[in-house]
Order: sequence, then structure tokens, then C-alpha cells
Amino acid sequence: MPGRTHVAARINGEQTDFLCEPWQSLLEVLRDELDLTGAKEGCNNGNCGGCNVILNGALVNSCCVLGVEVDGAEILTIEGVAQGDHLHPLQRSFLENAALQCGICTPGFIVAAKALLDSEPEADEARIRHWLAGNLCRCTGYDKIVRAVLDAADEMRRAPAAAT
Amino acid sequence: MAVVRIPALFQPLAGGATMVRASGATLLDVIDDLERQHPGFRDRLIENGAIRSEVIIAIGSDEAAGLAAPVGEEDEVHLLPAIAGGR
Amino acid sequence: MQDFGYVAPTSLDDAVAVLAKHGESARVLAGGTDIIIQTREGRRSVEMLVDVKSIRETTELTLASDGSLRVGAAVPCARIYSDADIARRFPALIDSSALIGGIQIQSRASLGGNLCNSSPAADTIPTLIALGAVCEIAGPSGRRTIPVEEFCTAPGQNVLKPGELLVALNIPAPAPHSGAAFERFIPRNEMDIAVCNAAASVTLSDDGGTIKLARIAVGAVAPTPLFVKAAGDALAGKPASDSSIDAAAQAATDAARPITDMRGSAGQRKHLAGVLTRRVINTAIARAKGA
Amino acid sequence: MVTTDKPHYNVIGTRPVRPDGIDKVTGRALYGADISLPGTLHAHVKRSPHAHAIIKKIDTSKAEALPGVKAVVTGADLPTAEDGSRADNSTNVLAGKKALYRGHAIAAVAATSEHIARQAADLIEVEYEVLPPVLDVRDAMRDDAPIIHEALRTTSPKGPGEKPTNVAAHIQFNFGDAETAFASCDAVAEGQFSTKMVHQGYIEPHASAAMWNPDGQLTIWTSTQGSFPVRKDSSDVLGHPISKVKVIPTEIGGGFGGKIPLYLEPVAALLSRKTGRPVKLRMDRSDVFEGTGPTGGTSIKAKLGATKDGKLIAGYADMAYEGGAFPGSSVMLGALAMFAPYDIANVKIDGYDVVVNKPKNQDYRAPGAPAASFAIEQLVDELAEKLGIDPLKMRRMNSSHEGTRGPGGMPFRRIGNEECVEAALSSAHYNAPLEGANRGRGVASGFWFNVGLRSSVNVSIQPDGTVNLIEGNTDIGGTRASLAMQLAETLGIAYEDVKPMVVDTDSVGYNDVTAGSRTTYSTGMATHQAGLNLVAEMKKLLAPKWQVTAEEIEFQYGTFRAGEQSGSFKDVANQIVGPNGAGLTASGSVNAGIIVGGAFGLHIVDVEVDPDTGKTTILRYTAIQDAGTAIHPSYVEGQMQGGAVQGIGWALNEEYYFDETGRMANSSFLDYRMPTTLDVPMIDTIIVEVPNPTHPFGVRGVGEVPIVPPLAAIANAIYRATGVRQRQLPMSPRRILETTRGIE
Repeated sequence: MPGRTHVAARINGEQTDFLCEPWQSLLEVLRDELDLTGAKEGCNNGNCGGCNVILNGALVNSCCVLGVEVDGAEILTIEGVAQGDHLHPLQRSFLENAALQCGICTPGFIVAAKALLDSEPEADEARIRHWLAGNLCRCTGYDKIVRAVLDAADEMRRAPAAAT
Repeated sequence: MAVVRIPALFQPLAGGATMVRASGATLLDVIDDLERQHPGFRDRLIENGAIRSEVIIAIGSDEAAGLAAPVGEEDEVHLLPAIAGGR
Repeated sequence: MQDFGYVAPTSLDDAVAVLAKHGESARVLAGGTDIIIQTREGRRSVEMLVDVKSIRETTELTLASDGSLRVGAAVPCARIYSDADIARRFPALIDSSALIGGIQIQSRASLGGNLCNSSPAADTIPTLIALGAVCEIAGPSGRRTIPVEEFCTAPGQNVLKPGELLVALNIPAPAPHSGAAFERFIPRNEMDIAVCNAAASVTLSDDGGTIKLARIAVGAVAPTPLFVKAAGDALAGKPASDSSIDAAAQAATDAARPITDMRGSAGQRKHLAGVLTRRVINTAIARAKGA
Repeated sequence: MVTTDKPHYNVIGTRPVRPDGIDKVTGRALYGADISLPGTLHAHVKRSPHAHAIIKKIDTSKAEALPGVKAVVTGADLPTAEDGSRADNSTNVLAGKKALYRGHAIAAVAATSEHIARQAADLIEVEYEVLPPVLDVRDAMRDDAPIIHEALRTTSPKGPGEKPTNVAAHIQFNFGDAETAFASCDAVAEGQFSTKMVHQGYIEPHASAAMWNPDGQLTIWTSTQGSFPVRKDSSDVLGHPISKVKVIPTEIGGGFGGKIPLYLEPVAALLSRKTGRPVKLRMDRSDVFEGTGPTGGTSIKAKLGATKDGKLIAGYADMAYEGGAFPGSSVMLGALAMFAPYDIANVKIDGYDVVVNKPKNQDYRAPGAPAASFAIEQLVDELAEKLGIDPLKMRRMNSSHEGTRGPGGMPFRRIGNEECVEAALSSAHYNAPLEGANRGRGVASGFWFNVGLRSSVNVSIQPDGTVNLIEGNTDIGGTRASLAMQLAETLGIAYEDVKPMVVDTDSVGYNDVTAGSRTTYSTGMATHQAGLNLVAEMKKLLAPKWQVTAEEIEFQYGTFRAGEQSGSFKDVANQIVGPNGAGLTASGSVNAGIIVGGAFGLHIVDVEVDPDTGKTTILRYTAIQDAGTAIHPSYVEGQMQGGAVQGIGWALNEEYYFDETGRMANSSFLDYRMPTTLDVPMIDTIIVEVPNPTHPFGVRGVGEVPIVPPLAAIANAIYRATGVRQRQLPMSPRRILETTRGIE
């Protein structure tokens, strides 16, 4: 069998090189090779959104992407959403709206919601619910999560600079 | 004299009775009196000098903290099988 | 996860060569949303994954001046439904591509992948059949084409021979006064495999009073997605009335030979084939009239 | 919020940001699978492909020969009693002579990578003699059913049974004289109800790591609802002294009862002992579905009778609950909870705990109660309809209240059941008209106990006057916040001045599980007590400085006062533990009993049912609940909303779908259909506050009640929309088409 492949990608703004086996998913690479454990494995088959990352601007399940596929790609994970000690409006909004209980799905929801609001700042409740349907939460019943995204969208529209 | 309510689980011990009158100032005294009337109760309720973990004993509305709990003349004592969740 | 190799050829010839070399043990990787999971769960045995996303022909999305559409086999669904021109001209394609999995899946999953996975419940295949789409296949002995309705042969199986790959899907330009629609039934509102699905395309007479031509396909009711010619025939030349639509729906129900499994019962699927066929014909007619 | 007699609080009732929040929104929080230790080996469990089979032989030689494999263990590595037997939780962790369900753990491999461990697990050869499985609870009770445990005998009021059986227990409750009372009823409703096995569905799969040192010290890192029970159970299963076992709880990604028992911990420990290296074990999603403890299916025959003016006077239930592969269903709890919302004089219940070839039953949020409620709340609705009474007024007429004999016969102390019904009657939702075809509105009540149990915390003053709160209950949904708020209230300081920490089993006194709606209640009591003890100690140290006796110092709203002298908590803290002072720690420990009152809720739901497809859409939902005192209202609402949506999933689509061999055909999040954002509307909440007399701040547990009413509330709404009563769960589109149109 072929050996490990050298892959170079920009992850959270930093040039990152790693070696991976062809069968390792991007999720496994992030968690096991790069210590970026913010992306979570909930199902490992694309049905829970816990492992969401933004790959070249598109929201993906990192469990459904191979590590070898991301050579030359730009990747944003939950670890790159806050800027230093400055939380993203979505992160603040999740805290203030009590939009998490156990918190395991939270990184996936925040990454997914960021991908939405980056491209559709006017998203309403119906659009948010549609966009987030690939992210499962078992604790909250989604009410406070949807409200948190609506609040963050509102804040980002009022002060766009805060979202960068 | 307190009234001890007997659940189905323990009714065979009490000859099928659903309640038994028993006297005593503390829960231990009441159980001793129950034992005198219907031998076998003590072993089903007490283990190593404490209430068995598989039963709950309540005096009135409140669960008894231990065998030394005081029992009033007008009190009802409830014997309940402890909650058996799937452990 | 089983051990396998990975290669990302940059030309069709290279892809065909590597697929031919590995034969049955090679699989094509496009969006990966099926093949990566199936390989991980041991449902497909794979020794070499051939990533076709670096090949020009499989990644192009071209709306030609004659109104026909060529969709590279690896073009992700999100790219299709984000294109306003395509969305306007091929709404049924949007019906299908905007409901495969969640947004995260649509970023990666492709029409070509959905077709090659050859699930009886695939959500894009009935639409492609209704639209009269044609598969463009490359292989060691050159190129060939085949209508989509002849592509799947059994659950998970299709006409591709070792060394062959699907390059693109060619969808003819919609005729004047035509419309198409797709609908599926799932127990939730997202993220499920279809219990049953259906697509219809209809072409109306110039005055809109008569159905000139119709193509109907239903899914999840047989080992492969079904092109129900009898349903289209039941409409052709008839006015767009409840009775002709009922006859088409009945034809779809009659064609269905479903099984009972965890996703639905045979009776439920047969019933839904009729319900959904009726609904998609009505939507297709409304779209044809609006167009 | 509807509130009665609530004292003024400064911190309680506010909505601060949770202390662990930043870590959880930035991806920094470490859950079970995130733990990584130097030199870790990775392990994988091999599971039974058969639901019922004798294990004739396990050959591990090929697996052991694979490069990278370091150790293999099987059930034979676990200690046995003198007669060779093992306790159920040991046999569940690694099978003994038989595989009792598909997914039952058979062996485990540790290797240098998980990839190799999985390959090695495939190389373990197991020879099975496959036996016929028994999968349905009523089938399992038949005399000719395949026997799962040869030694099992029915325990019952009549004493142990004589024959091998699958019925582990027959329980009975009998109040008044139900038979005679039914004869005098003007209206009787009855039905036979069934529910399927369902999973808690927490998003984090189980994960544990263990390190067994040569001196016998065993350290376990695990995602659990109860680090102390894990310590005790691991000690029992491994036959290892409890003092040599330390459990370090990680953050936990949901549990709902399913993360109470052991699964991976002793297996990782055995592998670590064999290899001398840390061993990490985690499940994938199908392992979670097939190899952990969902809650079992049920079959309930129930009957309810009323007088013509609507007074409920007689109830009967025959309840058979699956325990899964071992005894231990939730039938007792279901029986105790079933009639609790009502004041009914005559009730008779027969309950059966039944083993079947399915995963071992585990608690799932209000275990036993939702299935019981599905039955009884539909019968209440039917009687209301028969008698021409509004279903909420029917409930108001019959609500249990202070003094009503509750579960097991004990009279209730002050409860808020009637207040919930009143709140529903006056709610905007119930008073809004519901218009449109194929639509219906349903209501249902629900009850759950407050479990007390044992809790222990430490509090210590820091030099700047802030206070550290050391606790042992893993924080599954914001309890760091709810406990810190109670301490801040006790000490009269700001919430931000309390720093809560969840620590390991060696670092704080005993704590029972984070379950049973008990943490904010019971650990809250321990925290309050620790706060009072801290103040008492501070008074003692302050007295000589103020030249008064400790008894002369009063403490209220964060201020110490003796005559003219006074000082804030921070001032006094600084005097005591400041630059020249000593440290100060106090603790609080409680055993709050097992049953400590209870809490009630009532849900209102509007649905629309598509007559062509049988699909139910939830249009509007309101959850009402007595929280006693809502410490952090946002997290109370969150529990109500989350429980309601879990209930919606259970009602409409969730089920273990078994084939005839006992294989779960839908062991993924694709086909085990939990609700998504698109399947539910916003969930409106009305918090009722009738303070709990047994708690210093009036807290009632809130976590479990909200999953009880949804099943019947939705069934009642579907009835109003379709005219057809629903007796089986899930009320999936398939089921609705069957019952409304006869399509099978």
C-alpha cells in the first residue's frame, strides 16, 4: 500500500504541513495529527454536523473529506473563529442566549452558522433552520440556538467589523 | 399508634394486610413492633443496622433519614420498594 | 477504515488508465459523501480511490447557448443551485440538488456521484430521467453515451465497466411551454433517504390546453429508479385535467414494486408513488404555464 | 413566569453566562475522545453479530499476531464469584458464556493505532451456536419463549417463581378497590398501548482512557454522568480496591441517563494492566446504538374510569417493560409515575420486568414515565371527550395536590400540579383559535420525581475575596452556573466571584450521578450548607478581631455586622485570608434521600397531519412546568425545550427497527431519525414557581419532567386532526397511513 502523503494547507490562517494516510479523514487529521480537537465526531458519516469546518469557503463535514484531498486548501475550524481573545459575535451570542447545554455540538453549529452569515447576513429564521438542518443537537431543542444565530446576525449587520 | 402502610411486595409477610398498626417512638421501635406482629419484616427492611438500600421508608410525606427518625402517634409510615432504575 | 491508495489524475486519459489498471478494486471519488462512508463502514471494498476533481471535463458546469446544460460529473450540488441562470431554466434540478443531505453534503455531493452510487432512492436520478438527461462515459475503448434511465442496473450497480468513468451529464434544453418538478417524501423534513420520490417533466401545447409530452420517473419503489413510460403516455395528447393526472399517477403506482424495510412499507411506497406523481405533475404544469 | 411566594433574591433568577461557556464555544473544552496521554494505545471492541448465541470458542491468535497489536482481552479476564458467575454489569461489559444481544461486547484489542486495533478485532475468530432470539416483550413472557437466562426466576409478592422465565419481576400496587370502583363508573376508557426501544441520542459517543500503574493505582478518564459510581462499579467489576481507583471526569457531551453505567472503563483498564501503557477506547455511532443502554420498549394495557361529572375514580394498568438482556427495566418507575398527576382513590397496577435479546435497558430521562403517560393521558383525553368536558378542565378537576396520595402511597407535600393546569388554561396558546383542515390541538400532563441522593462540595476563600466551589458532579447542562449562583446567593456575593470546578473522585467527597433531576437540587443543598459553614467559620475568625463573640455577629445579604461594626464579605475575607491570614475551607455534604417530592408539567401542542402522506407537522408548542424556584431561568427553559423536542422525536419517528434476527437495521443518525432544526418550531415555555419545601431555595429538579407529556400530547392532537386514536409509537407517517387509511 502507498505510504503517507505530504499535504500542505492553510488552516486557520496558518500554513500547515502534515503527513497522512490516504484513508484518514480530514476530521482524523485535524484531531489526531494536528491536535485541533474542536471538531467533534458524533456520527462519522455526515449526519450530525459535529465535525463541520469551512473548506475553501464551503461548509463541509470533515468526516466526509479525506485528508489527502485538502492539499492547497484553505480551512477554517472552530479554533480559528475567535480572533485572539476577541470572540466572534456568534460565540458571544451562544453564551448570552444559553444556546448550549452539554456543548458537544456547539463547535459544529458555530462553524455552520458562520458559513451562513458570511454569505447571507440577512438570513431569517426559516433560512437559519434550513441551513442548520445538518447539525444535530439533542439538548436544546434548537430554540435558543436559532435565537442565538438571529441575534448574532443582527449584531453583525449593525457592526460588520465585529465579525471579521 | 402509628399506621404502617404495607405495599403489595410485603403484604404476604403481613398475612395480606394493607396496613398494620405498630407502636414506637422511633422508626426502629416501630419496625421491632412490626416484627413482633409479623415475623420477617425486620430482615426485609434492615441490613447492617440501617435501612436496606432496596427499600425507602417514609414517615408522612418525608423520607426517613434513618432508623432513629422519630415517629409520632398519628404518623403514617410508608414502606416503598426503592426506585429500581436500570443499573 | 480499510487501507486504500489515493490518486488524483489531472486528465481523463490518466483517470481511465489508472481505473483500468486497478479494475474492480478502483472507485471514483468525487464529493466522497457516499464512497468515503461506504468504504469506512466496509460496505464497498476499495483498493484505490481515483479523485476526479482535478479533471477539467468532470468539473465544468456549462449552460450552452442552445439552452442545454452540461454538468461535469463531479460538480457539487451547491454550485448547481447557486447558479441563477440554471435555477431559472431547470427548477426541477434545483428541487433535487438542494435537498440531498444538509448544506454540508451539498458542498461536496455531485449529480455524477449520486448517479454512480446507483441507489434506488437517489434524489437526482428521477429528475435526470424526467429531463431526458444523457450520460457521457469515458473508458479504455473511448467515449459512449447512454440515457440516464438505462444507467442503473441494480441497487448500487450500474453499466460502468472496469476502467470506465462518468464524465458528465448532458441535459437537453427545455422545450417551449415545458416545466418539470421533483418531490420526495421523507419522515423528517431534511437529512433522510427518500421513502419514495418522483419527477415529472411536461410540455404543453402552445395554448397550454393540452399536454403534448410528459416524462415521469419514480424512485425507491424498485431496485433501480423507474422511468414510467406508461405514466407519460397517460398524459400525452390529453388535457391537463384531474382525470389524466390520476391516470398517470395510477400508472406510477402500478409500476412500483417496492419492498418493506426500515424506511417504509411496500404499501406506503406504492401509495406515495401515486401521491407524489400527482403532485409533481401539477407543479410541472404550473411551471410550464408560468414559463 | 408564574410565581407564588418567592423571596427576594439577588442572584437566583438572573441569567449570567456559564463559567465553562468560553471553552465550549471556542472548541477548547475537552470531552471524552479529546483526552490524549503520552504513549497511548488505542483499542477497539469486537461485538456480537448475533442477538442470542452461545459463545463456544474465541480464538485471538491471529489478532495477537498482527504487527502493532499489544493485548487482547475477553470476558475470561474479568474476575468471577466463587461459583464462577459474574454480576450483570460485568457480563454486560464483556460477554460470558452467551452473547445476549447483537452488539454485546465479546473481546477487545489494544494496538498502536485504532486502525490496527480495528483490523485486529476483525481477525478475532468467535465460534457461535446461534439460538433463537426473543425480541418482543409480550412474546418473551410466553411459556414457550426461548429462555435468555436459565437461572432467572420471577420475583413477586408471592415469592420467587419455580420455572426458568424471562419475567424477572412482577410488581404490584393496589390502593383502594379498583374493581368495585370501575363498576360504579359512568364512563370508562381503555386501550392497549406499545412503545418501541429508543435511544437517548446524546451526540458524543462514549469514550474512556485508563492507566493502570504497576503499584495498582488505576486512573480512569471518562465521559460519564457519575464519576463516583464509575469508581465503585469499576472496582466491583475488576475486583480492585476502590481506594486504588481514581476517576477523572471529562466534559460530557450529553447523557440523559445513558452515561451512568460502565461500558468501556473496565475494558480499557484491563488492557492497560496487560500492556503497562495508557489505553484509550471510544465507540462509533453504531456501537453506541447497538452496544449501550437505550430504554426498552413497553406494552401497557390501561383502563380509567370516571363519574359523569368528570371525577376520576378508578385506574388499572398492566405494564410490561423490556429490561433488555438483563433484568432492570423502568417498570417500577413507570408504575409509580403513571397516576401521579391525578387524585384517584382506587388504583391497581401489575408491572412486569421482562428480559429480551436487546441491549441492556438504561435510564432515559424520566425513565418509565413517558410510556406510562402515553397511555394514561390519552385515556384522560378520551374520558373528557366522552363526558363533554374540556381536557384541561378535566385535569383541573382531578389534579393531585398537597396531601394527595402520590406514588407508592406517600402524600405529596406542596406541589405545583394545579398551578401548571391553571397556567395552561390562561396561556396565550390555549386561548388562541386553531383553524384549518387536518389540524388538532392536544394537551397532556406529566410527573417526575426529584431524586435526592448524596452530594458533597468544598468551598474555599481566595485572597481577593472570591470563592472557589469544588464539586464532583459532571456538568451536563449548566450546573456549574446553577450551583455557583446558589453559593453566591448564600454568601451575598456576586455570581462572578464564585469559581466552580468539577474535580476527580480523589479531590472531593462522594457525589452521586448527575441524573434524576438532582444536581441543582441536591448538590445545591450541599453548596448552600457549605456556604453557611463557611460563614460560620468566618465569624469565628472575625470575632477576636472585632472583640465580640462569634454569636454576636450577624450575616445577611453579604454583610457581617456586630453592633456598630460591619464589613462586606470581601472585606472580611481579606482580613481573614489576606496577606497575613490563614486559608479557609468549608464543606457541605448531604444525603437528600431518594424520593423528595416531585415536579409536574403540562404541554400544549398544535399539529397538522397530511392526509395523503400521514406526516405530522408540529405547528406550535408550549411547555409549562413547575420549577420550584428557577435558579437560572434560561437553563430551565433549555431543559423544557430540549425535553419537549426529544419527546417529539420519540412520538413521531424514533425507534429501534429490528429485523427478525435481532439486528438493528437503523443504527445511524441517518435512519434513527432524531428531530432536526426543520422538524420543530420555537418551543414556548411558561415556568411556574411553587417553591419546593424541602430545598432552602425552593428548587425542584427540572431535567426530566419535560419528556413525559409530549408523546400523549401529540397523540391527542393527532386524534383531534384525524379522528383516529394512536396506540403505538412511533406515530410515523407509515403508522398514520396504516391507522387512518389502512395502508400497510
